[in-house]
Amino acid sequence: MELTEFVIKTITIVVVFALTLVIAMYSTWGERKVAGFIQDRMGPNRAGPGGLLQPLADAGKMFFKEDFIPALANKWLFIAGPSLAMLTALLASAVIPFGSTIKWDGAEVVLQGVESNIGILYVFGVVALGVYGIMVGGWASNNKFSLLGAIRAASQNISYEVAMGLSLIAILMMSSSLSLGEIVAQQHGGNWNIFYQPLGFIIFITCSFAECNRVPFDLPECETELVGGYHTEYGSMKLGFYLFAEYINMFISSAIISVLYFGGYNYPGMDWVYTQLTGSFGPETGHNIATLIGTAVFFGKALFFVFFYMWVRWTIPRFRYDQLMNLGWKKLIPLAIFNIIITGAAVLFLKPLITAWLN
Amino acid sequence: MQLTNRSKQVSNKEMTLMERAYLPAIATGLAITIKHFFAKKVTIQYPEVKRYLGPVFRGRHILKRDEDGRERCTACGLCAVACPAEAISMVAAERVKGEEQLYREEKYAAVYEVNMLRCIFCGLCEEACPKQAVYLRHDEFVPVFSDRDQVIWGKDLLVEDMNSRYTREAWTKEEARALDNKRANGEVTNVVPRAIP
Amino acid sequence: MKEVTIAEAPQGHSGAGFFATSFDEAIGLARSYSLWPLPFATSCCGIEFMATMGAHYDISRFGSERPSFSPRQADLLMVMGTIAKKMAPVVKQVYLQMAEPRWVLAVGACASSGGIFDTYSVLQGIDRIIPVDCYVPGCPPRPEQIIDGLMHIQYLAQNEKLRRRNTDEYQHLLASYNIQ
Amino acid sequence: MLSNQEVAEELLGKYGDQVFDFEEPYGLLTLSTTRENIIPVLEFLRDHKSYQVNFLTDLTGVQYPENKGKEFMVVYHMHSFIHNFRIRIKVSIPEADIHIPTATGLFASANWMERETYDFYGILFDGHPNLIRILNIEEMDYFPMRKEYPLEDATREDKIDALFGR
Amino acid sequence: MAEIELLPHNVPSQAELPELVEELTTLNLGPTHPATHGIFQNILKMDGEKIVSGEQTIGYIHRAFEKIAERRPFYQITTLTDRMNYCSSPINNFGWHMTVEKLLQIEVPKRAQYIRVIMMELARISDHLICNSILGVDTGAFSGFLYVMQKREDIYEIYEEVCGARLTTNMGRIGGMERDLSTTAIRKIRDFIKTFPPVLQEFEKLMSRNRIFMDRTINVGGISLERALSYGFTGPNLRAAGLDYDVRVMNPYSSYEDFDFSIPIGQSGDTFDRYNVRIEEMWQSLKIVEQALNNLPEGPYYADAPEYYLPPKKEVYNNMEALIYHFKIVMGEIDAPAGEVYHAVEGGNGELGFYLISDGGRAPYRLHFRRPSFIYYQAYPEMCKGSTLSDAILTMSSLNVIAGELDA
Repeated sequence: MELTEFVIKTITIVVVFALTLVIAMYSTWGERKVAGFIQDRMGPNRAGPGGLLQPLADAGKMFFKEDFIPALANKWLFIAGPSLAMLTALLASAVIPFGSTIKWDGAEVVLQGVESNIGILYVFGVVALGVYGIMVGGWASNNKFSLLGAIRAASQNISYEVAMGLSLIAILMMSSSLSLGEIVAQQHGGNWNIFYQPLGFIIFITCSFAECNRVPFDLPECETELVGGYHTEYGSMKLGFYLFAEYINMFISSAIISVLYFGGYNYPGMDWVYTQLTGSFGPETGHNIATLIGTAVFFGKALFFVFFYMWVRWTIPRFRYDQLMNLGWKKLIPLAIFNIIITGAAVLFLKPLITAWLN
Repeated sequence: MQLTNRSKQVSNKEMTLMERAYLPAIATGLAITIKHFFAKKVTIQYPEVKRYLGPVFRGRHILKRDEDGRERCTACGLCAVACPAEAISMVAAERVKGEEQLYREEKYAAVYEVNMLRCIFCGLCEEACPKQAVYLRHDEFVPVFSDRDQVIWGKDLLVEDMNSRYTREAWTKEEARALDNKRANGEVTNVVPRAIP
Repeated sequence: MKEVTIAEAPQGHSGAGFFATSFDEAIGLARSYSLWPLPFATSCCGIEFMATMGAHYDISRFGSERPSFSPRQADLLMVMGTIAKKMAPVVKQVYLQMAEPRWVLAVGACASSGGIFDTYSVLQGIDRIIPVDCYVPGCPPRPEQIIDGLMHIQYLAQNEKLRRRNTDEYQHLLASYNIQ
Repeated sequence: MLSNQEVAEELLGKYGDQVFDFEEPYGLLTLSTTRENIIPVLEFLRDHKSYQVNFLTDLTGVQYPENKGKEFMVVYHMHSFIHNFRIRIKVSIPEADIHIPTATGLFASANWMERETYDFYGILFDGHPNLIRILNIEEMDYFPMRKEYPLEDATREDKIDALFGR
Repeated sequence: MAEIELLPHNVPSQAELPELVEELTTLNLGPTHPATHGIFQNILKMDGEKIVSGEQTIGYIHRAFEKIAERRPFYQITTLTDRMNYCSSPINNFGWHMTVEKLLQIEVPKRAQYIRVIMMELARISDHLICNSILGVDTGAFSGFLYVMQKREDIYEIYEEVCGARLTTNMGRIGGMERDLSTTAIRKIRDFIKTFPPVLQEFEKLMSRNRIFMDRTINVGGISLERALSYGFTGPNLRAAGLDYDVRVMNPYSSYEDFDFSIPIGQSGDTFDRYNVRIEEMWQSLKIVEQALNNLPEGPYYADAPEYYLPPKKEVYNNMEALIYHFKIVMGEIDAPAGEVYHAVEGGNGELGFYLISDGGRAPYRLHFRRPSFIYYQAYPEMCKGSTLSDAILTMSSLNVIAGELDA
């Protein structure tokens, strides 16, 4: 009994880990393909069918590229930078509920790396650490462009975290729970938070663009100004880690967006599907199949947002540094606070009214 | 200050409320890019699909022979003089008895070399040649080199191979113009491929 | 003490073993499809490089669309355009900053040989300061030719040993350019 | 429309024999002056109430090695947008005393053009804020546009000069 | 082998690093920085991200055009002018030919003039397309760049039809054109006139009224009209500052007086103004191309000047006189009169002037190019002073400094 649970948990964790990596890896391919398609061209299509081996080629090349540490760099921190970025990026995926439960041998296991009742806090904590990877790496490079990139990254991430957290508080007020699993479960039956929190969603997604350093907030690494930004001095797999971490972050934030606002693994008509499946396959297998469908839906949602990230990236120009700060502090934070007030008022006054009216 | 009556103020820096709100413009942009996402791709898959380079493209050099297989070049040196890159060099020789089948004129180029890395493919040599001997092919490039020693092409590479002769619709610009007129009047109907495949 | 004799390797089995060889090939293949260029575009050829990046020719099909303006990240130095003598030290510096394996593609007449600019201020070919793997003729070359050059570099990448950069031959080449 | 005649007369009236060699090649008023007068002439034209020849189109040097005592020449092209009138002013200077006052005080654009002229011919513009080479490398020890220096890079290997008169 | 020593400014050793007493950072923008299209260097003194002062170093692709021109016959100089502003080489090309024609007093037939106008305006479009779309790239929007590059590819196809090359066209000759416009070329130009507007409109939709782009460009890198004139600005950059000076209108050449077009001007000479002026100029150029194509006169495409324009190949074989002319022209032994000419055309970046002194020899005695990029780029430190690094980069790309023209 204990052992089965342990095994399933281990498998879940490994699968979550591997999936995150594979998705991040193929996000690089996806990015290049999406960029190509948006720009009327083919994108990589020589390495393997449709260019599917492109990420492997990149990884293979990077692994065997000369590992270089600049003479005046701080060696220890220079290595710590990308490692930290990668580490924090990977940690966040642990608490994301990928599906509901798997029934196996009488036990019921949640499809989630770690079932934590403070999931959202954990995510925030880990994501907040992510900026250290960039900062440390940029600082250690002993390059002015890197340093500028690192400074930009640090101040940008810290500023936008405020607005992001505030926009989340509205969600927490509605769900009165910090557990991601609980938040998803509450959105069952088409009861998605996006319908209640459109403003919060816009603030949240804007901030997550900023947190992931994606266009229009890719100031820390913008090519035309800072050459490579914080990773200017990085080559070989260390650069690979940085790029990889960016894509993992993208996937994680997409996953969080779909969990918080788009009902996670919930989809319209899932109860009907569930009854059909348990009816024809038996309660256990049917339940598991239904869970897997939910997981697939969840991945669909997350990947759509990954696509959305890329779509936006290849469409709009980027902000200037001071404009970015203005947007963050002067627009998004007041908006988020306004959103909290509205939500609070609604929860306090509107909800009892509606409940009363419904009854 | 205004100098002419043709000036036109074009820069409008006032933003409307819609433009201030960021999102409408971003949505328009997203709509444009997603339209392109599903549009037909214009990419030419180069090594497999080759683009037609146009009837007058200035590609690699060729030294023409005439119908009997005799080299047309008479080593007058005009091409070398006309070359702004000084890429062409030649050594002239007198034709001796018995070589009439090889060379059309009494003088010929014993050595004719083009430095393919110097060459800027401006077409002035073709224009300068009074014997219509040197041409820039419209259908072929000079290949890439990996060795600096291979870049000077001698007669072995330049002189036309009689088995696969180089043909062109029109050899001079006057001929091209005449042909074009005929085509415009519908007298010639063969259509050469011109557009992207 | 008994002398240990080492048996001769059977014929055809000298050098790296099968695994190492196919590994070489795999990494060579990987490298060849992930040549991130450093577009060192100084003049006209740079405009043609833009065309090569553009939708019609699309250099990304070869996995090379990520231009790395930082030399640390680049695999292929594409020198496009005239390199004046004032610029020469910069080219060399950029080359030195690149991490192995690195390739150099001289695009166009100016970079390859000076082209029409046989003048006091122009370097007569970048191969005077750095080793060049491939020369692309033309002024400027058509995008097709630039792709030809890239494909030639791919061919080189596929057919060279993983550690060719440690070979005497290569070290010798670098030494002839006073590098290291 | 300003006529060449009018401007020439005005300049003659103001500067007398300090402006000379009036010509009109291809309709462009051309005159010469001395280096003592060039800046006053330019300033006069620039600040003239009705002419407003206030745009320095071009500034360049020319070398005439055979013209002893006047080996170098600095040529100014001025333009009046209001009247669409162009004027060319030349100043000859000897090689032995290769100095001319700078026009940077009058036109910001003169700065680099003078540096370029210095770089090419070695003409020294007195009072220029930063008269150093601009296009060529700092280490260059000659002025390459002078006629006596060769054009070619001496290290070119792939050319045979013997051919066809080169 | 030429021994080249590394410049000392590259990596300072620890001991050489200044002590942390001064608060300013020196940032070395270029020569290989991605935003310095073409190669030039800016040494910026920065206070955080604010630029306190800047100094440019140029000459990184100095190719000694003016020196070469003194050694080459007139007709070979075409190949040089092509490579000067390579984004719009036909303008340089014909500008040079018109200068020589002015010297030789050749009257070019109307048809050749119209063909030149068509080609020059197409070149202007392709020049402005590059500049504006690169401005887009520098703000981070890459896709618009590739959309309009497809149309530039169409322009290249037209060039290719007319002369056989894409970029360095070499399509003009002293006395006219190398070739006439073929029917295919005319068809392609018509196609271009039809298909270009939607693409440009789309580009405008993507960029012009996007608030992020407007915020990035408005009041960035502005220059007052007075300073612009003092710095010798011409072309779109001067027009953006508010003065409608256009050589095509002020000193019409090549029959520009026949065409109806307006001169776009901006308000304060900032990046947004420059962008808009360029966009509008493309529309105007398109209008000119359309007018020129519709009114394209019949007739010869080169002047009746046998001493200067190569005779047809057929004539060369059959006619002794033609053969002699052919040899004389190719050898460069034409009888150019002694004299001096200044001729200006409206290049992609402004007034492109050719100051030619001929002493009657086979090559110019002195040829000086008035290169607009060279002249106005000196204003750059003043324009980016006090702005941030990002602004400085946009200012640079909207100035459209072409290194080939800058350094010559």
